[in-house]
Formats: sequence, structure tokens, C-alpha cells
Amino acid sequence: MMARIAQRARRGARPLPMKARIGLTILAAYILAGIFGPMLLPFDPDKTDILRRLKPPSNVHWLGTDQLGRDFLTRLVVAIRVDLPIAFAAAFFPMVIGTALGAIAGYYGKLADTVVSRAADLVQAFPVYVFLLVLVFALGAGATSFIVAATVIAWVGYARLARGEVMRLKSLEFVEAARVTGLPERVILTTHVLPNALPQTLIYYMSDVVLMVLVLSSLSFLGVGIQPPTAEWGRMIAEGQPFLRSHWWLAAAPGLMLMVFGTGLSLLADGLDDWLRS
Amino acid sequence: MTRSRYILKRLLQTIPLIAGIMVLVMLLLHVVPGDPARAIGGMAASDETVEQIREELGLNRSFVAQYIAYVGNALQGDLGISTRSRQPVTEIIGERLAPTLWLLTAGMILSIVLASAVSVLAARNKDRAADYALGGLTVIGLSMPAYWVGIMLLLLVALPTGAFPISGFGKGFWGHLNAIILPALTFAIAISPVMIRALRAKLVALYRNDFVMMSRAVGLSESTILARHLSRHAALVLITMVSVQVGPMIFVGVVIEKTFALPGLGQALVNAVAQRDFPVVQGITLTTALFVTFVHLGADIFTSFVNPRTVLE
Amino acid sequence: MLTKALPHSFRGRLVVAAAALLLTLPVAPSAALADGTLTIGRPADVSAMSVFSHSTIEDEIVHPMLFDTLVYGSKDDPGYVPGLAESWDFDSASNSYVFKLRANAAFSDGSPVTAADVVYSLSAAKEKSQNYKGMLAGMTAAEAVDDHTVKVTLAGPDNIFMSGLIWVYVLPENMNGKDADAFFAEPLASGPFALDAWTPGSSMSLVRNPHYWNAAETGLDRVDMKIIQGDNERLAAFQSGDIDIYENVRFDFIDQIPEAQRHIVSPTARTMFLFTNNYKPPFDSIEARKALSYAVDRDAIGEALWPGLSVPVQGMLMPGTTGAVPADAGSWDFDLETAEAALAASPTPKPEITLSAAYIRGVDEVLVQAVQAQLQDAGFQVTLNVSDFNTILGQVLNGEFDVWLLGNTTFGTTVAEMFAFYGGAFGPLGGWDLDALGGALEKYLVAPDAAGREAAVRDFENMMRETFTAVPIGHPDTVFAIADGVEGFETLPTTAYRLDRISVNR
Amino acid sequence: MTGWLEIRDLSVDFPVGGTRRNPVLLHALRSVDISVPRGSVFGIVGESGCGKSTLARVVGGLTDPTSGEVSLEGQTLGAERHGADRRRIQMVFQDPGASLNPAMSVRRMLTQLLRHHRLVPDDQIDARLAELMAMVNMPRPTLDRHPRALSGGQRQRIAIARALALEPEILIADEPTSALDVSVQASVLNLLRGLVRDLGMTMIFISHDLATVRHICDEVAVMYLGRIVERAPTGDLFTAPRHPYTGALMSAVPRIGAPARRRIVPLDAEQPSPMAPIEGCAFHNRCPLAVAECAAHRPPLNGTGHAWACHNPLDPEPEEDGNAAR
Repeated sequence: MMARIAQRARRGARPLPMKARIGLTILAAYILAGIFGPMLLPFDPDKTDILRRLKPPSNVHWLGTDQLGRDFLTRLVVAIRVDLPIAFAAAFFPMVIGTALGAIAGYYGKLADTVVSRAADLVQAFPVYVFLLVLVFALGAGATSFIVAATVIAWVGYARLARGEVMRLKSLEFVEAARVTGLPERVILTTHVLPNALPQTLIYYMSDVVLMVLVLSSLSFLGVGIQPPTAEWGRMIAEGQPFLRSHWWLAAAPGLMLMVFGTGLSLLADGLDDWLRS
Repeated sequence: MTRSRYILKRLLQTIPLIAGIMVLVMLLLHVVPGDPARAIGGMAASDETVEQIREELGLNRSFVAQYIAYVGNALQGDLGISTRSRQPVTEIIGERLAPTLWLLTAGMILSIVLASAVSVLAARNKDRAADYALGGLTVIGLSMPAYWVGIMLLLLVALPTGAFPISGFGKGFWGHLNAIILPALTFAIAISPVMIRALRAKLVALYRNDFVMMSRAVGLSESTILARHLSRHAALVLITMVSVQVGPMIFVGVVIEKTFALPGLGQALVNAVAQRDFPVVQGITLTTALFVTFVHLGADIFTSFVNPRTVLE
Repeated sequence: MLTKALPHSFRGRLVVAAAALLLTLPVAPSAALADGTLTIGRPADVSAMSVFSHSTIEDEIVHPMLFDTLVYGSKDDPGYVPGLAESWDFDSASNSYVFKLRANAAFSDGSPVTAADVVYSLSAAKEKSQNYKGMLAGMTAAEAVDDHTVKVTLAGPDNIFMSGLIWVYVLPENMNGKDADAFFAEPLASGPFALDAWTPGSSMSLVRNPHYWNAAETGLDRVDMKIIQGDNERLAAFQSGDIDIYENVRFDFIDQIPEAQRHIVSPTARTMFLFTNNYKPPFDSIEARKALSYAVDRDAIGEALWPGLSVPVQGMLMPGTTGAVPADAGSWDFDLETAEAALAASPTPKPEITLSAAYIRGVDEVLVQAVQAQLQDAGFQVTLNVSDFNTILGQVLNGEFDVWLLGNTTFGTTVAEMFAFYGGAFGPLGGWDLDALGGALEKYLVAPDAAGREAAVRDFENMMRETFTAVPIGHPDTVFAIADGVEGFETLPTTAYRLDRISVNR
Repeated sequence: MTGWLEIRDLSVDFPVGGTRRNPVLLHALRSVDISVPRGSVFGIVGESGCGKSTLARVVGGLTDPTSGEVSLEGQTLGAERHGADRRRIQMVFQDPGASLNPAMSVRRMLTQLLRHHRLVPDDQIDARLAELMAMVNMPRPTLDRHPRALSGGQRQRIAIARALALEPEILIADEPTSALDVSVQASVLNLLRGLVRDLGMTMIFISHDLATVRHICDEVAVMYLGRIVERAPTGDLFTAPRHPYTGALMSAVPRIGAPARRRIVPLDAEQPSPMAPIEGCAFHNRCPLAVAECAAHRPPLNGTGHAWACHNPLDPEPEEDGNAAR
């Protein structure tokens, strides 16, 4: 998939749409900021100095300090290292598991399909993110619990997507052609069917990451997600809410970070989708 | 298949689903790492306390026995007793239901209104500036956390104007209505982008349709075309979206209740989670899951009337 | 942003409907309450309806309203005034008190409050009350002389007994034959109010008890108490007029309360402190406890979190307590290097500890995280355990905690009572040396003059700090916000207040 | 000659609706018998929907027969086949755009097959790939292309290379040129014919195009509605078709410079539904020569060498312009 995109991009047959380029730029900016930002910023994100709490923006603290006197800009940037990897991971495991289950259901049908489809129905009968909240609670708050709980519920979307794609693809002639050549079904599924379902899966993954980062921050906002003192945007919004009247940016800025990241990734997904379809 | 047979079949399908939901709700207790009774009591609970919790939750018995007891009690309207307040869970749910229903109803109406308006506007101006602008706003809307939207509305609307309560549910009908405006608006901003995407796509396809072209050719006004030809298709899309989105909607509702301190089921759930009050968590989870199931069911039945073709498949 | 664009650009009926919805919504009047009804927003519910359990400040507000006491607390010397007992005599020869009860006192069902009820309540309190039995330790007998006269005999001279009566709640004899759970589920009130409705953790309503002996002076017909945990939510509820009394204003919010509506109790009779579990590592080691104490920068916390709203740390005794003496200045006060050195010298140089806290009454997330950060700086690995009070208390009662950040208000008026309280309530939980505490109390009681008492207090404070290690963090004020028209609000020494003295005049 | 590849009484039904207990069946193949000698090219012609592709799929092992069997050297072959059996029969499909995996480069696709069947040692794979490219007249750099980057004719050559990679004994070509531009059809066809001859393969060649069949096949079977209605060596069939349907097919083929055939058989009536059971000859409702007998009894496929199933066959007179096409 990536090779194909790279190959096509190299050939320059069709330039990436503007949407995708904007999205890619935003994503790259976040990743670079996440990698290099903490090295460039002189402050320790967890170092409190309560005597210097709630300072307005200044030459030293460009975005001021938070309620414990920590440099707010540093925490905004360091949170990239928390929110992004967890969101990407929380969507990655369900992608792997969901795609595998969906592909098996779609390819082999019969009992496999029935079992997977009924399990998916069951999960979807739940208000899934409430279920996720409750699962995280049952497992104990934290990143690992979040990823596990996200996997339990989010595989369904990937499974449905993969099942549909595989069912569409398996009736195509190249799959039959592969069967005639005597390749085992397992090999056909993994090397001929699935690679063709990957672009759509990857696009779905990107929008799922957006969802996951929002859900993660929501849980942290509710106090069930990432625990203090770790810098996390949802948690920072919750901690900034008491100071809305005097220090509105404490609640506003982390939300903007989330929003711009989500918008960037959504644009990238949309743009790639348009590009692959055209 | 006739419609009544379809509805009957659909009703019967919910029975195993609800049974499955209950299994999952029961299983919640069992995914707690280690000893669930110990986890609920807190690491510090005495052995007697833990034993008592185990007794209360029926953890001494086999899973099947627990399940049968839970389902049996649930059918009689008994979802257990809060380990914290000793209040029956059904009573807690009853007390907390009103704000949640207000929020969901008002939020849903506002979402549909917002989604319809934006979609029509975007579809009618397809590939023009307005469409792109609205499309951009939709993407941004998809990327904003609901609680943050709520806080920003507090900051930008409630604080400067002073016209809306910052939290709480108000008193009396008008008080409730006033208190629900900003939460419902937050809800709509969070929920409508997904609806807009689906609805705009459908409307764009419909506007390309021959009969719409024809209607235009014979001089029907745009609003007549909209009302006569498109509203039924649009309604179908919206019903489907409500059905698909009901799960996320409930989560958004929980988050909004917390943001605006609405004393609804969502807040009760979050509080119960904070207090490790398992029967309440189970009860509310079950309630919301049943709600989702019935919304799905209702949407399918509704669709079978508006679009009989679905019955035939 | 989306809605703003709509009316100009879209004329369809959908938007007409939306506009109608938005425009016809009236702005609701802020919850106007009928005269005679008071609504309170508080951070936590009573810990229990039972008067025998461990108590919180919420209990100390609610319980006296439901259950009358022989004497009431007062800010004036000697700290109590007549209550159910309209008068009393003390016979120093027999060390006995004779209480004359109000003839018109009655329970909320109309039945009279008799001497037998008081006798039962005294002995029940001595037997069952977790907090207060120490204060009744000197009582050897209680008997009904007649229907309205009670005689109490003490073992010897006892300066704590009378103020301890503030906490002896009058219940019907034998709780009308019910067990405690049943009785407190539907309590029969002897105080100015009766319980109307209670949703634990959510709300409680009291109604005026017409049979209370002083019912004529009860200013309110009804009190609604809402449990609103979140600081934001409680502030918002006050600002939107949902509540008349906003308890425990977070200091970050004080600027948002008009000055006329602020009610600041200063210096408050409150001590915020860290309470260690000396039964198990790491705090079974004095070095670790020393490190804990040296690690906390009390001045910075006071200056940053309670600016102008606290007094410097004096010790575990609240500055407002009669006879309180500052502990030796400088001992075990903030010094990061010493803290690190002490920790390095302890058996667990890199201890992983849990800091437990419930966000009530002066404990907010900023304070907890600030303390967490300061302990981390000194080398502790600190995990937060934030839950509601009862959960934390349950853990502490079972000895499963390392260090608990909490606030304590005085409930008596002299240091002796606080000695007894720390010894009785906290000593056993933290693994403190009760004999040493008893010795300190004894020294205080027998001290011949003020200088001797001062020395005893100082010894007590040093003992608390150095041997037991309850690490005081500060003495923040208590801030209430009181809506206009609420009259007669006044705190007791304990920072509790009596609802029956309040009236609403809108 | 006794058949090497034997197709015996082969029937294939597909459920297309109804209930599980009482399904509506599409009878794609009805009692087909074919015998193909080793090294020959066997053609199958018919209109679309006559079952010729189903026949190819059964022989290729993609579809299980409902009854009857396919056997090779006396050994029955079902749809479940071991790798080695699979390898013996390979297919070239109609649309090379669809029959090549768009996500795989040519090299990966071929390497996967060579590795899987262990046809050559790993270190000789490159050499074998080059050889295969040479066999289908494609330049070596094509190996690193994806199908999307190739033209239709090039793709079909790659599809042929894929079949050849497995060194099959039988090649099934299911309308291999019908999806290609006319300009490249001939070259692909010539390539196929050359390869079959050079490699000594047996080929089953399926087409609706009689001219192509005549050009390439040794023996031809004509199918109508799931049955073989006429089977003959190519020469016999084209010089003296006996079944009226064959005649109709031939008359529909425009031939430049040739006079119109004397008896044009119009195919005007509707083809009967492949779902319905048919009494008598399936062609009788469209047949200009039909007699009463035709509606009552189905004629059996009679004859050796040249066989036909008809109660009232065409006269075996030699075609006047018979040599014109040669």
C-alpha cells in the first residue's frame, strides 16, 4: 500500500489533492513538534513552581504557566507524545484484529461469518464509547486499559469494512486466477485479497485515529483516562476549566491542539480517498 | 416478506441481542483484574467487607447462576442496589432520566435541523465556495471534542451574555429549556457533522436525478422540489444516521452532562465510575444499551414504512 | 459558528423551525425560591446518617439539626451555651452535673424528649461513637432524676466533658427498639429539623420540626442540600442562583464572588495535613517521615494557593483553638536537601507511595498535585489515589494507605480536646504511640500555670511532628458564598454552622 | 482414440433463489461429455450463457460439478485439488484487467508461484522469470511493473506467462482475446497457438468467435443451453455443420467476399430460461427446421467423430465456399 502510494506519487501521475497536502503538513508539524519540541523547549513539563502559577504569557513562558506553575506551552507540546501515540495505537490494534476477523468472515463465510457478524452486532448494540468508558473503568484507568478497551470495541468497524471489501474482492477474477494457480486459500487471502483492501482500511484507520484521540481526551476529561501529572490535552482542558474567566487559554489551547490535529488527519484521509478513487 | 412479518422478525431478533447485552454487562464485573469484590471495595477493604460485596454481587455463585439471577431480577425491574448509597439502581436511573432525555431530545432535534440546513446549503452550492466552506467546517466539527465545544460556548456565549445558566438543569419547564440550550447546541455541533456528510452526499446525488432536473425544467420552485421529492430520501438518510450514531450520541451526552453539570444518567454513570459503584455502572450501561437497541429497532421499523424495499431483501 | 450563517443564507422551512426554537426560548428567571426555603450547595454528602460513625464537617452541620444536644457550640467562652438543657448545676463534691431539660422539647412525631432518652443517648455515645467517646471517658454514670432532669457523675474533675456534650446527639430511648441501620434510615428527629428526603450522594431535604422546643425561632421552613462535587459546578450553581449558600469556595474562585457575598472564616480552625501510616514501610521509618516533612514547602503552598487566606503553619493545633501555641519554629520545615538526605538514609531510599485524598473542604486537585510534585522532587514516587471521602476513609480504616492529605477542623474549643481527638481518632489509624499522647495530655491537664500548659502544648506539637508525623501543611481560611437575603449565617468554632439560626428575606 | 482428459456426464446447477428446501436452480451444464486427446486443441463455442465458461471453471477446478466427473489420465479431479494436480491445468481468463492482482508487481506474482510450487531453485528464479518474459515476448523490465501500468495486450501476455510458469499440461483459454483491442487480438492468439504447439500442451479454447476457433482448434464442440449440440473435428464441422444451431451461428458470422449462405437460420425467438426444465430439444422453439418430434423428445448426441443431437439435421452437403476461409 505505502509502496504503491509512494510509487504513484513518484511517478507524479496525479498530484496529491490540496486537502491531503494540507493534512500531511499538519500531521508532519505535529510529529516534528512532538519529537523535537521538548528538546527545544527549556522547561520540564512536570516541574511545578506553585509560586509562579497562573502567570500570563511572557517572554519566558510564551503561553504563561498553568495552575501548578508549569510552563503551559511545554505541556501543550509534550502532550503530543501522549495523545498521538496512544490514539494511533488504540486504532492500530483494532485495525489488525478487526481486519483479520472481517477478512476471515468475508472470505470463508459460513460459520466464521455468522460468529463474527453476530459478535459485531452485539458490540454495536452497545453505546460503544460508553462501553469503552466502563471497560476502562473496570480495567483501571490508564493508557494500556484504554488501548485494550478500544480494541474490544473498535475492531467492529474494521471487521465490517474488511468483510465487505473481501467479499467484493473475492469474487473478482484475479482471486479465481490465483486459486487456479494452486495457491492455498490462506495465501490468496493474505497476498491477493487483503492488500487490495488495505487502502480503504488505512483511510478508515486515519479517521479512527481522530475518533480515538477525541475519545481518549474525553475520558481523561472525565477523569478516567490519562492520570495526572502526565500532560494530556483532555486532562488539561479539565484542569483549565476553573480558570475560564481569568485564563481562558488554559482550556482553549489544548482543545485547539486536538482540533487542528483531528482536522489535519481527516483532511489527509479525505484527500487520499479522493486520490485513490480518481 | 410482508411488513408485519419483517417487524416481527426484527422484534424477535432483539431477544438474543438483549440476552447478549446482558452477558456483556455481567462480564464487565469479571474483566476487573484480580478479585472484583476486592477491586470494588478498594485495595483497603477488610476481608469481611470484601466477602459482603462478593455476597451482594453474587460472585460466590457460578456465572450462569449469576446471569439467571440478574436477568430474572432485571425483568422484574430490579437492577440491584447501589453499593454506595444503598438506593435501588432503578430508582437512581428513574431520578436521573429527565435531564438526559431532555438533552438527547433537544440535541437530536437541533442536530437534525443543523444537519439538514447545512446539507441543503452545501448540496445546492456544490463545488462552490459555500460548499467548500461548509465542508471545511464539517471536518473541523468532526475534530472538536464535545466537552471543549461546551466550554467554549460557556466562554464565548454564556459568560458574556449571562443569558444562560452555566450549569445545572434549572427549575420548571422553561428553566429546563433554558438550561438545555447550550448543552443541546454543543450536542448538535458534535453530532451533526457526521450527518451532514451523509446527507450532503445523498442530496448531491438526488439533485443530479432526472426527476429533479425535470421538476426544475417545468418551473417548480426549489423549496417545492425539496419538500416534494427530496424530503423523503433525506428523512431516510437522517433516520439511518440517527440509528448509526445513537451510540456515539450517548457518549457525547455523558460528556456534555459532565461539562454542564446536568444531573442526568451520564453524570450518575461518571460518579458511579469514580466511586466504583458497580451495580449502578451495570444498570446504567444496560439501560443505555437497551436504548440503543430500541432506537435501532425503531429506525428499522420506521424505514420499513418509508422505504418498503428494505422489507423485501 | 454554523448556526450564525444559517438565517441569512437559507430560507427553507427547516431553518424557520430552528430559528423559532432558538428565538422563542425565554431566558428562565434564576431559580427564585420561596421565602423560608434555603438551598445549599456542598461538596460532599454526610458520611453517614448514623451519628456514631466517623464524622466529617458535613455530619457536623446536619446531625445537630436533626438531633438535639444538651448544649450548643459557641464562639464565646466557654465554647458552649444551653441547648436542650436549659440549665445545669455542678456539684464539685460528687463530681456530678444535674441537667434541667426543656419541658417543651419533643421529637418530630410529637412525643416528648425525656430524661430517659438523654440518659440512653449519653451511654450510647460513650459506647458507640467513634469520634467522641474519648470526650465522655470521664463519665461513670448517667441517670434520670425525673422526666426532665438528668444527673451525670464523672470520675473526677474533667474540663473536656461539657464541651463534649456538643456532640452527644439525643435519640429516643433504645432508638425506639430499632437497630441503628433501621433507625437512621428513617430517623426520628429531636432537633430543629426533620429529614424529609435523602438521596445519598445527591441531595437531602430537611423540613422544620414543629415540635422542636425552640421551633418558634427556627427561621426556615425547609432546607434543600445539593451535593455538587465539582468546584466549577458549585460555583456555577451559586452564580445562576440555584443555591443560596455555596460551601467551600475554592480559593481560585474568590474573585468571582462579590465581596458582599463572601463570608471568610479567618483565621479558620482548620489544619491541612499529611497523615502517615506508621504501621508499614516506608513511613514506619522515622527517616522517611522526616523526609516527608522536610519535602513540603508549606510557605510556598500558603502563598500560592491561599494568598492572604491562611496563616503560617503553626502545628497540628488550629490557630483559632484556645491555648494553641506555635510549634518550635524551624523544626522539620521545608529543606529539600535535608529531605533528600533523610530519604537516602531511610530503609527505602526510593519509596513508591500512594497519596490519598478526597476533594472536599480545602483539598482540591491543585493542592494535591502541588504536594505530589513537592514529594516527587524529594525523591518519592507518588501515585495519586483520589476518591470520595468514604472510600478513602474505608481504606484508611483498613490500614491500606501510605499518606493521606486531609483537612481537619477543630470541634472543641481547647487544645485538650484536640489532644484527645488526635489521640483517639487518628492515633490508632496511624500507629501512633497512644501512651505518649496520653502522657502529653496528662501533662497539660495537671500543668499549674499558663507557662506549663504552653510547654505541654509545645511538647505535644513536637511529638506530633517528630514522632508521629502528621505533617501540617497550612491553615487555610474557610470561604462561603452567601446569597443576598440570607440572614443569620454564622459559623461555629468548628466552621460548621447552625441552619436554624438562618432566615431568608428576599 | 481414447480420451486423455475425460469429461463424463457433467452437470452443474446453481441455486439462484427460492428457499433452501426448494431452491430455484440454474442448470448451467446438463450432462456434458467431452473427451480431449493429449496435445490437441479443443474448442468450445456458443453464445454467452450457454455454459461454456462454467465448463472451463469445472475443468479448471473453480467449480464443483453437481454430478458427473472430470478425469485426467483416469484420475478424477474435483474442485479440491492438490498443488501438483492444480498445476497440471491452468487458465487464461477473458479480462486480463480483472484477472491480474492490481496490488502485485509481475515479479512478485510470478515469484510467489515459482516459490510456492518449488518449480525452480531460489537462485534460478530470476533466470526463469526472464525466460518466461521471453516466452511471452515481453521486455524484462515489465517484471517490475504493476498491471495498472500495462496495456490490455501486455496484461494478457503476463496472464499467459503466469499460466506457463506452472508448466501445465492443459491450458484453458476462456475467450482470451475478446476483451482486447482488435489490433492486438491476433498477436495474442498467435502467441498462444505457438506456445501450445512448442510446449506440447493441450488446450481447451473457449470462444464465441467461430473464425478464431476454426483458426486454432483441432476439434470443436458447440454448446447450447448447457448441452453439447454438435461435436466434430474442426474441418468436418465447418464444412458440414449438421445441427441447425451450428448453422445459425455460422450464418451469423460475416465473411467478406463470401456470398450469403443459402439457408439463413434466423434466431428470432427467445432463448428458453436456463432455470426451466425443457421438454424435447432446447433449440426447438427457435429452430426453423423443427418437427413435432423436437418438442416431445430430446435428441441424443449421436455419432462418433462427428456427432450431433438433432431429429432433423441439416444436409451434409459440402459448403460451396468451404475453402475460402482456409
